[in-house]
Amino acid sequence: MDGLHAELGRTTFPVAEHALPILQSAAVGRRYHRLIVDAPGIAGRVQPGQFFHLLCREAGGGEAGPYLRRPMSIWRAEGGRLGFLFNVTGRGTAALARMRAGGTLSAVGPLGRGFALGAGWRRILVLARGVGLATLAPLAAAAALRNIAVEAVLSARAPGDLMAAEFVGGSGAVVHAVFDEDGSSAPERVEALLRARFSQLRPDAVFTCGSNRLMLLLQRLAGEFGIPGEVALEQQMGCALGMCFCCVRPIRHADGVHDERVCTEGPVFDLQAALSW
Amino acid sequence: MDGLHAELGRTTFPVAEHALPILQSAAVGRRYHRLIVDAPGIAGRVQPGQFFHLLCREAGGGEAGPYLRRPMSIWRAEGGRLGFLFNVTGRGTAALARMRAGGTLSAVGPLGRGFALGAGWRRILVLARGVGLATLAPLAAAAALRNIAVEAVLSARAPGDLMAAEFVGGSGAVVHAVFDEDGSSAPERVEALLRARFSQLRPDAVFTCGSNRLMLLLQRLAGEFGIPGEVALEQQMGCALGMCFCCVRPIRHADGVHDERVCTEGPVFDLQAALSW
Amino acid sequence: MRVGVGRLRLANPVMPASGTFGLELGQVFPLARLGALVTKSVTPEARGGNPLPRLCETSGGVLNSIGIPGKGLPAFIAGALPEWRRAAGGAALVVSVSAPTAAAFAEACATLEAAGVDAIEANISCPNLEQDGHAFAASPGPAAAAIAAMRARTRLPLWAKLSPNTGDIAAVARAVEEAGADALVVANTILGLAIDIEAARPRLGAGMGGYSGPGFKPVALRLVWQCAQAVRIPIVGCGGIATAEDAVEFMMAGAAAVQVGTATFIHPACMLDVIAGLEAFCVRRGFSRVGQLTGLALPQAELRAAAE
Amino acid sequence: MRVGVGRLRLANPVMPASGTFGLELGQVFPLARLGALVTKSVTPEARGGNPLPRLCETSGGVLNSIGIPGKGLPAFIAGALPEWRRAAGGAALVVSVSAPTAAAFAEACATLEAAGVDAIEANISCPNLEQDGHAFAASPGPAAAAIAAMRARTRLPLWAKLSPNTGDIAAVARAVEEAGADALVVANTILGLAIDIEAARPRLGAGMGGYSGPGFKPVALRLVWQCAQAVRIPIVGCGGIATAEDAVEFMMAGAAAVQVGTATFIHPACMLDVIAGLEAFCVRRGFSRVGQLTGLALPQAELRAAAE
Ligand SMILES: Cc1cc2nc3c(=O)[nH]c(=O)nc-3n(C[C@H](O)[C@H](O)[C@H](O)COP(=O)(O)OP(=O)(O)OC[C@H]3O[C@@H](n4cnc5c(N)ncnc54)[C@H](O)[C@@H]3O)c2cc1C
Ligand SMILES: Cc1cc2nc3c(=O)[nH]c(=O)nc-3n(C[C@H](O)[C@H](O)[C@H](O)COP(=O)(O)OP(=O)(O)OC[C@H]3O[C@@H](n4cnc5c(N)ncnc54)[C@H](O)[C@@H]3O)c2cc1C
Ligand SMILES: Cc1cc2nc3c(=O)[nH]c(=O)nc-3n(C[C@H](O)[C@H](O)[C@H](O)COP(=O)(O)O)c2cc1C
Ligand SMILES: Cc1cc2nc3c(=O)[nH]c(=O)nc-3n(C[C@H](O)[C@H](O)[C@H](O)COP(=O)(O)O)c2cc1C
Ligand code: FES
Ligand code: FES
Repeated sequence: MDGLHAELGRTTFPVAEHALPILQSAAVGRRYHRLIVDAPGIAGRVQPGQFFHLLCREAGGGEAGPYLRRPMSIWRAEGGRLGFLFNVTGRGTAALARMRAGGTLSAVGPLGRGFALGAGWRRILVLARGVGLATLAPLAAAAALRNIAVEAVLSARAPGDLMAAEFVGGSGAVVHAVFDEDGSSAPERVEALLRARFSQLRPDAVFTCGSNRLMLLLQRLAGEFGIPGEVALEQQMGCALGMCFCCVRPIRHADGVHDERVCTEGPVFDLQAALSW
Repeated sequence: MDGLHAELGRTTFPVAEHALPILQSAAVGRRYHRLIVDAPGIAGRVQPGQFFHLLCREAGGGEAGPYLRRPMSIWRAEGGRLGFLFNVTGRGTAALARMRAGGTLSAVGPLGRGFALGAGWRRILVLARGVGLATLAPLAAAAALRNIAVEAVLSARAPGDLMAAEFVGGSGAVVHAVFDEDGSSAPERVEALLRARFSQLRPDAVFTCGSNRLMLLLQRLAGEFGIPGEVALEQQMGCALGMCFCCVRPIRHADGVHDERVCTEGPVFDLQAALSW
Repeated sequence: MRVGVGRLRLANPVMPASGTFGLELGQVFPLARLGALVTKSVTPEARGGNPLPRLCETSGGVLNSIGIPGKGLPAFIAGALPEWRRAAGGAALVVSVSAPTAAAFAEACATLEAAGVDAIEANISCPNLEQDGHAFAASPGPAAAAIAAMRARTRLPLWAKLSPNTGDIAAVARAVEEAGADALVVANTILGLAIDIEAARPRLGAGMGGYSGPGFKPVALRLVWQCAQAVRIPIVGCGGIATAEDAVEFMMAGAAAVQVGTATFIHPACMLDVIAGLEAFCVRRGFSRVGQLTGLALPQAELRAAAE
Repeated sequence: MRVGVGRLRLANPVMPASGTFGLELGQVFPLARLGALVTKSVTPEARGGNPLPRLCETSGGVLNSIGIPGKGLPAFIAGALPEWRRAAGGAALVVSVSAPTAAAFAEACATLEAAGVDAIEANISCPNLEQDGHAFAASPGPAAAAIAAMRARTRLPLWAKLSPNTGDIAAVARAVEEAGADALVVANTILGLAIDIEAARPRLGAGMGGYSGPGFKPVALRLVWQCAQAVRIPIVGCGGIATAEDAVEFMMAGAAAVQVGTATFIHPACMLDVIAGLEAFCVRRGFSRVGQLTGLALPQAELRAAAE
């Protein structure tokens, strides 16, 4: 991720509606899909954890699709290209999955506050459930560029749903996979695994996305070990620009719990500040 | 038109919403477009002058298009195929023109009352303006099958817009072309042409579609010569089934002028009963 | 799939909306498969209808201003009614009436009862000549007066079709319930407008028109929900229904049955799909009677269920 | 492209709709290119907002029930107002206020006048605590009372934002004109509902919500048309506007300016396209001032023009 530290304010109008040529549209495993779009001049200035707000119909008004856009994390941002990796769950993602190379994706962004990598860090640990790894993949890439070692615990239903390669990319991250199928993703077993990795790896920070249960577990263990962390949250969005207040989540502060906008104050929040959802 | 005399009542439910595979979608000249669809079992039982009500988006909900259907005359009905030939004028016809071979056209029909060819007729004359010839083309085909000679006066802006071949098809009809460009379509010149053809050909009946001005002219001349005739009228439609009363036109009857539904009492009306629009 | 709308038993809860249906649809499927047939509104006297264009589309549906053209009630009874009865078969036959005064409404009901129909739907969304042309259904008083006058002249099931063009539909609903209506039909079209910007004039010949179709659905569903919380008589939901899922929404909002209008213009057989889809939904979700859907999403659903 | 909305001069007739806009849009384009900036409704006291989900889409637009969360007027004036003034540049700054009583509305106006803003938009579609929670704008009396109270406390241009949830918008419009409003904003969202049929409950956390977007447009346009024929004060049209053609429709129906709401969620820079498209339309059709479009499609357009 070349532009990791690009400031949001570097261009005067950092956010725009982009009409991006679709280079690749392909199913990934049984339930996932990836879209790769051409985005020179954009891919280089996005931060890991940021997202785009995607129109789920052809920009020209062609394909029928839902009215609102859908928020989607940046999964790849390399070589002037952006990639999105998503679970096909409803009308919007189904319409996105129907888009074809040669078509155009309308994407508003880059949006939101991404992950922060501290100066001098050497090791991070990442915990993702399901497609939550899409959001964390650029963090692994950025860490690799800064010679920060990445270990990932990826949880999935079954090996066929894991997408370890989709996470690792060129980052060289070490992956520990756990599955529902063989029981290795059970809370107590993941806790044991994490405790072991914490003790051995001594990560400078931890990051998570994709599961409330895993977030609560990580919150507890990171608190216990005194390790800072961040979590990427999801919430349904309207404007994705901070204007409509429909994407709020309660966030813990020194002076109490406040509603904050996932699109603007997030989607990345301090791990200990997030509340269960 | 194999099924010319198929009765509307032959099947218990003669009208249906058909999902018809698109075999051909091609521009015709500068402003027109044709769609050929596979319709075995339907093409054989339609009458010249009948129409279908076309959904201007892919049946599966794919392409975005206008909400209401668009009425379109049957232009071809041969060999288990139906053809539509239309002027691309607005949102609906533009969406139809974007449909591609391999896709599906949703067509409700066949609808309306078509043209009638009298027993024992030998010669008919057809007068069409612009794409009005699409509506009259199946009449020429049906006449040819019954050894009725067809002469056509086709009026168009310029030779490039004429589509004489689109009209004639395999009917062997004789075409007199008149154009705005060279002034040959001027009312007085068309009147002179028609008077000459009436005197020489002595048609058993006349038919027209596509122009109010030409309809009035034909009405006057056919009245003068005592020749029966029919005209196919157009009107904006909602249901196309006779239920919404939005497609009415005033029609002359012995007991005065009444509103009649173009979709149900028409689209073909007695030439002398039609009023100027 | 049997449901009751008050005293009237229907083989299924799906029927056409007045003015968007005619026996011509019998060219497409056997009309007796519907829960009921509903006629275009019949007026006491013959009427010509409004200037053209009478229909135009918008992004979310259509606007219409047809104007209830027709030959009048006597001609309807003599000419059309026998055919309607034949087409209905086992389905209920509901005749929609529209009239300019409460007295004329009442008279029409008496005439229809004598002629023999299964229920009367009173289209009180039409202009009231005694109220400066305001629709009867625009306020509780005139709405109730019209229904009371009708009630006095007929013992047939009497359905009051309400209008969205009112500030407080719950008050109108309560007033017509009080006045003796057996059921509510919610709702008629909401007033809308579209302008042809090249011609700088309304796209309908009559100016404003009634808005119907998918874009109207959220409003109609809300009206059903408000009425269901205001009255005890059954509600027939109407407005933008095109699919079985839409019908389930209306039933969960409190409707005992539903009417399908504009959607038939797009898919002429869609009412059959709605019937089949409702049945499939009930099977999948384990409801033994489709009537169990009625009111499921209402805030008091639990209270109500507990009270029964 | 200059227009006047009463005394207030705008560089162009396009502005955002309250609650669908924030300074965050300045990340996308220079906000000073708008005719005016309009804030999210500010309430006298801090408020939390409604339960989630607060927004859901329907086939023709969205339903929202956000609940006007915010830090309250004093915090707005101290914290946000200076930023808003800076962002506005040459554009007018319109502050939308919402309050539970007429007195609280009036107090807020006085406070805002002291703080310095260009105009006040009174969101009288919110619940009136003195009227059992009915919206002020639901009937002429409470609407006029609120506007009169505000008028007594401010000389700023005072815009009354009307609600579609009333039986007779023309009566409300006349009442607030009489009470001293300088302009009308027509309209706020219309009440709607959507139900999650799997969960058998409303899709919005709060139950019903306000319907906006393209599916609401025909209704909003009709409301503008009705108000334009009822009052002489200028009207700001709002409801489903997404394109320049939509804006032309609203102006021809009688609006002097327009607000764009939900469309910004889909195309964040669409207000700029509306401005450019309006200009192009005027050029193509030979209008030297965009204000010439106002009321062009009204029935009395000729009479009015003759009278001037
Ligand atoms: C910042 C952010 C980043 C995301 N990144 C990814 C990603 O990289 N890969 C991925 O698979 N998913 C991601 N999601 C979730 C993704 O946005 C939803 O799966 C998607 O919106 C579902 O839309 P739908 O129409 O297919 O489903 P439906 O369930 O039909 O959607 C209905 C409505 O709910 C909203 N919604 C439903 N689920 C979610 C959700 N989990 N989060 C937010 N809104 C939701 C939709 O946007 C829509 O408005 C992200 C969400 C957020 C907020
Ligand atoms: C029975 C019948 C047969 C027809 N056959 C043909 C044909 O074979 N070839 C052909 O080119 N055209 C034919 N037309 C006209 C064709 O239906 C219109 O050109 C078409 O509906 C225009 O739709 P649009 O969305 O492109 O135009 P728009 O102008 O955007 O349409 C707006 C609305 O007006 C209606 N409308 C506009 N013009 C007409 C019209 N002339 N007749 C009816 N409705 C209209 C549309 O259906 C739509 O509801 C026929 C019309 C009828 C009634
Ligand atoms: C073309 C048309 C004609 C209508 N005529 C009548 C009518 O005569 N009487 C009546 O009560 N409602 C009439 N309606 C209203 C419908 O019955 C129905 O209430 C409304 O269209 C909403 O339902 P929908 O969205 O399913 O169409 C008409 C609607 C349309 C579109
Ligand atoms: C998410 C959302 C929040 C809104 N908040 C307010 C508000 O605070 N005050 C107000 O007067 N109107 C509010 N509105 C209404 C809009 O200002 C506007 O009147 C309405 O959405 C219709 O316009 P549109 O269809 O262009 O969105 C809100 C609308 C939406 C969609
Ligand atoms: S989505 Fe509108 S504020 Fe976050
Ligand atoms: S289009 Fe409905 S009656 Fe002819």
